Amino acid sequence: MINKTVKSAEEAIKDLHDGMTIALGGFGLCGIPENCIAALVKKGVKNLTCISNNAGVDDFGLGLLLQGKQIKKMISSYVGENAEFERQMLSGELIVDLIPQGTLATRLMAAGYGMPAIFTPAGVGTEVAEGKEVRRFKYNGVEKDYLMEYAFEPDFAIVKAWKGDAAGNLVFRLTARNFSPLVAMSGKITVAEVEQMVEPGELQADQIHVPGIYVHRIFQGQKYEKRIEQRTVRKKM
Amino acid sequence: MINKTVKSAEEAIKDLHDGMTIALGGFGLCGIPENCIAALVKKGVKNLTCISNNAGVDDFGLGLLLQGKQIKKMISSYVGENAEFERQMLSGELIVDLIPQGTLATRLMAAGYGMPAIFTPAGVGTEVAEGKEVRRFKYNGVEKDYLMEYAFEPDFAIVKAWKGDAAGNLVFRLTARNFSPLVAMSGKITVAEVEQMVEPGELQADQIHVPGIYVHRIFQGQKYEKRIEQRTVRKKM
Amino acid sequence: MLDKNAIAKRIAREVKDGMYVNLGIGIPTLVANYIPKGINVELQSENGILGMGPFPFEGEEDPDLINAGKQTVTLLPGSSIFDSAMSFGMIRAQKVDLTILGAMEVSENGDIANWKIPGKMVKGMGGAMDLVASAKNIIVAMQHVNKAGESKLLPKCSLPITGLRCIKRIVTELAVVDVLPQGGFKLIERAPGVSVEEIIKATAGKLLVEGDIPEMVID
Amino acid sequence: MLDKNAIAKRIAREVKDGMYVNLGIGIPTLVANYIPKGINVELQSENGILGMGPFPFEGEEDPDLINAGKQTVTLLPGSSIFDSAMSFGMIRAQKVDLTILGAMEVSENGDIANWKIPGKMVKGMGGAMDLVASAKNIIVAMQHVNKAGESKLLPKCSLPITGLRCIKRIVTELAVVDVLPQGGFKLIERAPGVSVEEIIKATAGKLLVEGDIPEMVID
Repeated sequence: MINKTVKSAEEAIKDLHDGMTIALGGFGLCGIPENCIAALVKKGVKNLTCISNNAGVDDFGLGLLLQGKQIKKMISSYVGENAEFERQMLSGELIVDLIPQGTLATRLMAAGYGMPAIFTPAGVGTEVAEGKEVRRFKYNGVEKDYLMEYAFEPDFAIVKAWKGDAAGNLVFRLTARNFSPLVAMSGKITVAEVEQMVEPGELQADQIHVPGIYVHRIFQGQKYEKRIEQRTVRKKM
Repeated sequence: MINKTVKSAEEAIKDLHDGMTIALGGFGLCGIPENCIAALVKKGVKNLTCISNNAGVDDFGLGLLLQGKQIKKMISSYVGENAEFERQMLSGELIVDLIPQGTLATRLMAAGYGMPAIFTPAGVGTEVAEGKEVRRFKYNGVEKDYLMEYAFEPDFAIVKAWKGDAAGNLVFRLTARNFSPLVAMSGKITVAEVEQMVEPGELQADQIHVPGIYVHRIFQGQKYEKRIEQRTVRKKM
Repeated sequence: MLDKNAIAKRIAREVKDGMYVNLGIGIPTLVANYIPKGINVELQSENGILGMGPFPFEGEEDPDLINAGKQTVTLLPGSSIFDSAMSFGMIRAQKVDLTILGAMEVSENGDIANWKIPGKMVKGMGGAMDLVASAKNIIVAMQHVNKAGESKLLPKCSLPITGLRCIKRIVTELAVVDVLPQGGFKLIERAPGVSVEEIIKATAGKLLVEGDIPEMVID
Repeated sequence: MLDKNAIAKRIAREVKDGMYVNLGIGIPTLVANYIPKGINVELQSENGILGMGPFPFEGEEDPDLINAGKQTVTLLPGSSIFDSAMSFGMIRAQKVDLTILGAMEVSENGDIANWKIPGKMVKGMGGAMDLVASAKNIIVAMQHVNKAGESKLLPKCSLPITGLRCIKRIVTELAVVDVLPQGGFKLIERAPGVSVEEIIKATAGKLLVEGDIPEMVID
């Protein structure tokens, strides 16, 4: 077994430098790598390009990096929950590349699957298509146009998993999975923080979401707030 | 929940007709849909195009369909274990399209992921590339040529899973997974036979390999021989 | 004139047995509450759920279990969880039968705009561009006119579009309106108490009105 | 002159700590037996295993656990199982560091032929075309000459090729030979007791011999 464990978030991102492109897992505040984000804030690394479906909220998640103006450019599909984000974007301080959510997911997967480009119909005929190659295919009995979109190849990929082992194998819990396996597969260097580090062999081999070959560094996170963004409940009747 | 259960293999393939294209899961004899293959033999359906990594052995797996001359064309990556196959191929009775194993897997996945085409470097410069579009991409720092390969869209997809439920959710055991999830996602009609049918809710939602939305018909197989092709062991010392 | 819940109720009648349905944020989310008993459907949430259940009881919220609107939800028996690539894979592969989503504008050839107001609001398209580019059947739930009193059913979208020629049906507080394959809206049903004239007045795009227009059946 | 096990032993010395390695059928499979203690590697099998272990003890074979050669195998702690698309995904993405496979012919520019003899043998390429098209580092394990006594290290492959310009190193019963980036073979090591002349004689392609050629260290 190849051992991927590191001691801390700080060690895991020690060679993450200014100006790098990083992809981060999570959907909204669900499944975000809280400990690595804290370490990025502490490290004060700047001019980052962040690939992440969302941009956190003002005081949590990627919002913390936005507050410190550490992000130069965001590549996301939905950023509606963050006032500071909107301010920086409208003022031009922050470059924002909004792309369809499925395109974001598939471009990350493409990196991990060694596919330099993929085709999707999302965004055809919209401003998302500007400057992109359009190709007509027949699929499922229908002929239509597809955009060619390129794989993301971030310098660092950072995810939070539920369980992991020293081999780098990852398991995600419920919808905290979201983009994280795709992000994990995309990194030139992939860092995983886990809620629970378990012994190699404890995870069932055929129930692993991300095989350790994709993960370069793994550590157990110190603590998790796991904040809920929209607490919606029903009353017991 | 949408209930996908059918009573038997016979019912599951009742509208599988002569001349159709079917994809089948399995690698060698591992994870093959034994009950559906038996039903295909019994039904005597002819002129099939079969997409399957291998072609079984003479007296088991797809070999049984070859014996009955039910297969017109095989699309496979490796067929070395089957003398009857070799005979039919060399005599020209059987059309054989040999394609790289990764290309086979990815073309099946492409169907389930709504991607009409994918790019792979496998086969560039070989006879596999004949007539295919070649494109140059930079990926992982290296510029090289890729072939554009199209999604498979079989009429039927047939797999065997370890466990399944009425919603059509599937879980595979160990390397009996192989091509099966990809096959399952590719079918216009997907049939799954399972070793164990369990109650909806028994399978952990975040440990399902194929979500039921991809599966149209599911049933519990009557019996499984699970033949081993190469029994290799070491002696206890 | 319908309130939000009544719009959702009317749309729920479009949901048929055996359908996989994706519900957008806002009115579409309410549709889940009105799907008739005996109709078996599974709700897909594009962050990675099939078989999504209702909101959890108080105290049973799980931060690891949310829908695409970031709301805490539950799972029903037979549900499954997957990553975002597979989620949009099944959407692109047209395994999801029906998509219901909100809109800012719909044009008479079925274009939809719902993700951006230049210089003002830029929340992003989320999964909407993927959904409208792939779904076989898309129903828009929205108000017929905006807050300024201007029609949202237009000859041509004025806002940046989300998808081309994709909307089949629109349900508003005033009417059910179809988009004809050759272009143009067609009035299908009136909301209770709303006249055809009111609907024509509130519709800026070309609206075909043929014969008697029935009143919506909601319950 | 080396036997199969000695060829495997010599190749095992190319395996470095921290490598993910894919072993083909035949001699490459034997390499697993000779990886030095203290070197941590994980074996990938393209049917969907990382962390493959040795053959099972008698009576412990599991029909659901085989390698790409269809042999019953075991799993080591920290292993994982995945589907064939992910397996070739990680191969294409160059996560697998080293591929060791057999060949019928290798040409002096690094082309390999190992899947077809027209009109005679057509077993198929299996995963070989994928592996050779993507792997960063490929070592061929084969006999220097075929059964008819003809060299398998050729100016140009005569059989249908599996991949272009991909082979970096060849280990045979006679020698370790590299393929130079600019084309041409280069003799690196001799098998114990084998002379440079014998190797030159057995090599049909252009073979660069520079200086003293050391004897292989095998143990």
